Amino acid sequence: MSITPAKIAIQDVYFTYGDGAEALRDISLDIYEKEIFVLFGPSRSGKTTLLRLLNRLSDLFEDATVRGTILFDGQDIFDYRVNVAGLRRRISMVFAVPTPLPGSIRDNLTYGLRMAGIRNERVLRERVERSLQQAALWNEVKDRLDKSAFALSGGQQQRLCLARSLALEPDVIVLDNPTSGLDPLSTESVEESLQDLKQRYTIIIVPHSVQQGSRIADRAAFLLDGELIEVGKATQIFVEPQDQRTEDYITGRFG
Amino acid sequence: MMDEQSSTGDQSLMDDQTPMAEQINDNKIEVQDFDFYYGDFQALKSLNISVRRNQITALIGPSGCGKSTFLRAMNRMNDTIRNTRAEGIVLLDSKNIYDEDVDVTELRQRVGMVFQRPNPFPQSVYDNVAFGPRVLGLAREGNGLEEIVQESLENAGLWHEIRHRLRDPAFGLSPGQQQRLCIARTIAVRPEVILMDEPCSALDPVATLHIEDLMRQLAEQYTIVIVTHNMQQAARASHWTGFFWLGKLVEFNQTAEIFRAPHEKLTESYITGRRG
Amino acid sequence: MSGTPKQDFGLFSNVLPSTRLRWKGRVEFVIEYLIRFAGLSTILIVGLIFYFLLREGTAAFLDIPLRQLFGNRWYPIEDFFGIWPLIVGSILVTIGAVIIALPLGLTTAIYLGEFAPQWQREILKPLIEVLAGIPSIVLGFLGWVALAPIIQQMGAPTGLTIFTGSLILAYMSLPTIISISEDALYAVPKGFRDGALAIGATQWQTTWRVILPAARSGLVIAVMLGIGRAIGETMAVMMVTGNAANIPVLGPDMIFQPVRTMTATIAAEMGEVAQGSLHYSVLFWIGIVLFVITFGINSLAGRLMGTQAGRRRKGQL
Amino acid sequence: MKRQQANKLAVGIISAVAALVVIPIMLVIVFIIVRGISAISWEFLTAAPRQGMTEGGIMPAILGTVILTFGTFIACIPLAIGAAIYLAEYAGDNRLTHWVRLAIVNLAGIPSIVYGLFGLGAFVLFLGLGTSIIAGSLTLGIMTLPVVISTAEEAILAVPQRFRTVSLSLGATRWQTIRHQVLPQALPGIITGVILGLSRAAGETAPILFTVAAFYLPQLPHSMLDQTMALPYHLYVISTQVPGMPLSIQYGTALVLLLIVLSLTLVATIVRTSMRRRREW
Repeated sequence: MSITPAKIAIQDVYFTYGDGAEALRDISLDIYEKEIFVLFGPSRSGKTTLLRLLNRLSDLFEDATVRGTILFDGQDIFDYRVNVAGLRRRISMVFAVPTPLPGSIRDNLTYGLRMAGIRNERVLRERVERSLQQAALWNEVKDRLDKSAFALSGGQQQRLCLARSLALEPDVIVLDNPTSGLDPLSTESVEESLQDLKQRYTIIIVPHSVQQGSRIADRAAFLLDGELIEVGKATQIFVEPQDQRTEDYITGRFG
Repeated sequence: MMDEQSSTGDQSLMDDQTPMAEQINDNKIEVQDFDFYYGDFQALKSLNISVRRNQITALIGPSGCGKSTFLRAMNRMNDTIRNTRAEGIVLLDSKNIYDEDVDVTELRQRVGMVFQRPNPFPQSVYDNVAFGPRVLGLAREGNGLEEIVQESLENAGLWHEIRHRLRDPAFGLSPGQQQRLCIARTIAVRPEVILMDEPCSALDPVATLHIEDLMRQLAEQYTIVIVTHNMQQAARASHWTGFFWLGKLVEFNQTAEIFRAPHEKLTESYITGRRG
Repeated sequence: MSGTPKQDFGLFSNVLPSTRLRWKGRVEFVIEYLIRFAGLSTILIVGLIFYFLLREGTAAFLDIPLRQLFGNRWYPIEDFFGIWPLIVGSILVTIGAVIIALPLGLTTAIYLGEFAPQWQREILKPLIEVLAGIPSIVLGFLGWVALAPIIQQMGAPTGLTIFTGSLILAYMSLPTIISISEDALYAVPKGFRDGALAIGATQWQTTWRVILPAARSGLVIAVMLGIGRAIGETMAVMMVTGNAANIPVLGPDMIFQPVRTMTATIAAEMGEVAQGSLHYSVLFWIGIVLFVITFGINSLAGRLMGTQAGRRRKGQL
Repeated sequence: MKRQQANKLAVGIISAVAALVVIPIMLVIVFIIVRGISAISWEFLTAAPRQGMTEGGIMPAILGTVILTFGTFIACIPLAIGAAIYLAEYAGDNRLTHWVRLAIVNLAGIPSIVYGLFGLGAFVLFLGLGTSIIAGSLTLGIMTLPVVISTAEEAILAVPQRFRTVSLSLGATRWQTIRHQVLPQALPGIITGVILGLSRAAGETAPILFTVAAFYLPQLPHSMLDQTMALPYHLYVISTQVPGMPLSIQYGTALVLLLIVLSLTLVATIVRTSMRRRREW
């Protein structure tokens, strides 16, 4: 049994949308520091909802109700005293579609920092360079930092979004199907970056496919219709799953 | 004598051609050097592919590789998208569907389509299925229409579930039923080919199996082309498989062959999950 | 286990020094408060409008018997304040306008939404916006100097008739009808269109049998708002309908008789009455009637819209 | 094939009807330009009317309309933009929002003459502003609210949700997100809405009849509490109230009014298309 305290501990979480649809039912799982944790399952199984709960982007869903606890470094993120903006800087998210903000590459990278009140040019410059290097993008864009972020290719845009999250120096990076809009070659480069980032960050990811999940995961959890079916080491869950439904899904009986 | 000789000569000539002729006949759709553009972006690059009659052809590949675009090129549904351009030849029973004199509505009657998301009309179950026969003038109320509706629903494996709910709105059905209703709607106009664009991606496991069974039955009468992102589905439910990658057809072969011993490295790494 | 929450919420706290953070938080609080106020003020304004109409118009209501107020004789100089002829005038002109505008507007919307090639759409849509932009006084002026003589030449006793007013009003309400119907057609899910076309339906069959029924409620809204627009129109109507406060005789040539609408009456007579007089307050009373009528039409349309709007409201924080 | 012919016939009829809508619009504009152009001269545009308005120019009316339009802008903008932001970003899906929307639909539907009555009752009499530029501007401003609110709200909603989500996910607060992402991107649409609203206001007659417009005032206003002439009302006066008015002056006035209003519409369209072209998403 692992005694390492969980980086994120999800305990008995239920999530219901405003229209009454129950998206998550009784989810409990732990995510440890500096691992790649893969959440997979068919569409509408609740993966994205769960991701968005972690940094409370789920607050955007009107009238939705959450029950249960999510502890981040031992602190309840739903506590009323929590500074949500601060939480989102610690648990940073990369989305399914590359989403540069309008503006230059530099603007994109410094946006989060500027909104946090950091104006110091030197700090901003350092963060820009470091995050771009971590996302393996520095060499490609260092001469055009002031050009529009939309001029980058799809794969570069997605790595820019990754770098933008890294610039905040978060603890956890949450990626929601980050390669869905990318061609196979860009997908490979994003996957490679993830392996490097694992050294410094906790990574939670919804993969594009079961295959992608099995390629990158340390540990994984299978969700189906808002329920946690199985969670465990990747070597186990993708090779000899305990639950028939997991096996059906992995072997492509449905989905 | 002369007559006999000449006729045997003809006969032998015929014999030589027979295999060829059979093979040509075997192809319901033949695509030759087909390119497709969205504006400046080339989505399909010099495709050559043959779709066998009364068989199920699956098209697989990562998203954005052009398989859906190709599917929509075969009944010219892409015509409805602005700023697109097709080059090359798509022969349906040896007739190029991109010829000037082709009546697109007739083409789409012959080459039906089932979409990714079930898209029944906001009308009753009955009206949905009857829509095609009505607009095409195939049958009228009291003159064969009811029979067509029933037969189509039966063929879509839906009749027993909903025969008492024909007047209910189609939106009341489950997603899986809606998708089978869309299939019934398509086969109600007696098409020759059915194109299916990821028909199961919005469905649960049970509904998925239902549709796959249905496809196998339908293949006796129809030629089916299905786009799927689910390789196992392709392996289970198709006779032929084409693998697309970045707008190109990398490999096309019997399904068993593709999954057992792909010729191309790319295909292999995709179906074993190392890429994509 | 680290289940117990720590007191230290520095973990999620802002990077800003705490005083600056507090100041920033307060500014945001004030801004958000002002924004909310702006939103809610719209309700307040509607209320105020109604209040001030009532304030000036109640005298009429109190001093004149209701029966006479809705009587059919409008002759203020002799203290006959029956607004029935004015209501009839408004209704007739509006009905005429709808009869003309409805087929024109819906058909144009269908053309724009389903059939027009891109280049035509790019010309037609701005042109219809231009029509929406032409001030009503300019159209009224044209009706007065150009259209009315033509209608008189066609054999009407005068050129200033119900028909003249309806024609002008129809074109004035066209932009409303066209743009809202076009939105309604556009909102029909693409899947319906694809589904029909993929079966082999022609473009017209697709439009007629699938898209129009699916867009029905939006089209109804378009028509209602068009009616609302027509019934409230003032200047153009005042200039071209002849301003005769009588109820037209039913008959085939009815549309070539002059009438006077409620709006025109207010506009024409308010300048000549003494403030506080009975006549003055009756004019406000007409305003109340107009307000109530349009309020009814628009609330109904608004309710229909509300049921539709749910889908669109996804773009929110 | 029969249904192909039916299709062709339907398309033919529909196109013909569409033409029936469009051609008169062009005719109207061409007609006014042709008849009015001869009246336009330097004097016509810069001089005050003389001889009971049958001679001279229309300068006070032009200037009055410009002033009123500007006043409308001031009166309308803060409230309209605030309300648009409220609806697009803050309003929940609840009863209150429902009422706000209903109020806006109704504001849009209230006849302009009723706005005139309201202005008379509220601003001219109750607030004691008298028939004045300020009363007229307030009336026009309130009348313009719904147009600007609706277009601005639409512009704000048109900003893709993903930019908001991304901004929030990077630790920006709600107002920071609106201020730094949403508003800059919605600005072209908002400007378009504002200009469109103002062009309507500039052409309106009924709301200014009793709140500001002067029948004949051959001088310029001195303060916000003065009356002023305005083009739309002037056109009404000279075409129906003044006997023996030369037609060319009437057409000339109509043309000037039309040009002012349509050029505003044109500016709005240009802003929209050019900004749309520059938009990156």
